[in-house]
Amino acid sequence: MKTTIRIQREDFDLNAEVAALTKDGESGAVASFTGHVRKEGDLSTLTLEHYPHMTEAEIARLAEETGRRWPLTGVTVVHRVGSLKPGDRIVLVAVASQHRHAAFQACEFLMDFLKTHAPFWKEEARGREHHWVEHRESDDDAAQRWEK
Amino acid sequence: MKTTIRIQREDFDLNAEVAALTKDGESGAVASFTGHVRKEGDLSTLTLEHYPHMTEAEIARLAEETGRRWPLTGVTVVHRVGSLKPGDRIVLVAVASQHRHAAFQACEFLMDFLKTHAPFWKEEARGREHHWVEHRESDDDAAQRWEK
Amino acid sequence: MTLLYFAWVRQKIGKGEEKLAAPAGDVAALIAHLKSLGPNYMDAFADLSRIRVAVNQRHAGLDARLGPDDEVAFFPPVTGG
Amino acid sequence: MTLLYFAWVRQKIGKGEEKLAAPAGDVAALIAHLKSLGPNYMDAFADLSRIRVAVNQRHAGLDARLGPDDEVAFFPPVTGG
Repeated sequence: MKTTIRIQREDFDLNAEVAALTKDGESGAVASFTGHVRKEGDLSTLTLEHYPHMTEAEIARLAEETGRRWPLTGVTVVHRVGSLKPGDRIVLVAVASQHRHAAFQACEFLMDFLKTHAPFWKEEARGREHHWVEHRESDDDAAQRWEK
Repeated sequence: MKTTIRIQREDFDLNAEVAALTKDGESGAVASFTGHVRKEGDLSTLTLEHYPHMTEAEIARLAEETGRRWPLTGVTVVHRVGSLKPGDRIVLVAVASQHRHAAFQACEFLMDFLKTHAPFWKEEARGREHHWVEHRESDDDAAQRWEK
Repeated sequence: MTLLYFAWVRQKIGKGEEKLAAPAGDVAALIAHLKSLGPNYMDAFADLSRIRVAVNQRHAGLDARLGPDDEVAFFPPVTGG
Repeated sequence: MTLLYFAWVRQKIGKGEEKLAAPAGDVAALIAHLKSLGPNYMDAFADLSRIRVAVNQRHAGLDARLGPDDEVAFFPPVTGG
């Protein structure tokens, strides 16, 4: 399984990321998820902090676990850090497989665990106010349903 | 719900399709599926035939049903027809929502029903042999599990 | 009535479209009528488990009633996506 | 021992990283020690239900044993993705 993990300030190119996953020609199915900064009220900036090295290591562990659960040919995770604006893309999780159902399941699994395990923190700027986004319990529930 | 359905010979631009789905700023989550022509043995060309007008109408009906089942902000389906080569992209289904789980479920639902209901037919060319791809029962099973 | 054929149904029948003044009835009756028109139709409709039908661009069953202005399409189970 | 702080834990403590010769023990003992160092630590660790821990870049619990060369990080529940 080809695994690509990148933490970066720049945006990413979906065409290039999906092409890299399928260039071996083995994979007929790619399921992807992109997370975007919503435009809401006075939200002006979303700043992403992370724990360098641990972030990559944790995502690699999650990708490995994902590859143990489903027959995959490739996994790509690109997560942005730094200052983002409403409308910007935050994260890409893309999973390639020969089987569509495996690709979907694996992509959702990896996204759920990235939300609960990868050390990123979001700070919102609204007008002059800055505040750290609170972790959502619904994200814990989403991850826990895979443990059944 | 913004719905975009296109049947075309040309390839598509994932960045542009996802950007169109999220430009309203309402949607934090986009789940996408791309299907690709696999490289296998002597497969040289995959030709896609469809039933003009019914294809668009049927996909529109499926998209509408998908929007009834999950809270979505947008759905995009782009399906290529004509002559494709191994490695080429065949189809994009992208679904935008405020909720990640809804986006994933809706994307997989729409893909499962597109596979069983949208009037496309694939013909493979292998060396001098041409043959029509057989419908797979596993695709019927995939669609049926949503009826539980 | 407009008849459309796709994929190998089209190839077996030898054309993609035709106009026909078919006897009134349902899809099954139309197929029986078509099979009387020649061996190419006999061949295309030999195994109805492999045939799918749309009437006026919606999936339909063998028992769907047909009128003179309907568009009826015959094709194999779909294989897109 | 290397200590790292992220997000509001970092802001409350007033720095992102420090070296410390902490007494032997587990994470809970380290936190108790840190809280004795000043009101900024008291504030950061006031509610342990809001604190997560990593030891050597892996998620860990309050009972994880620590050695002198370990890297220990404290941060709020994560909010990436």
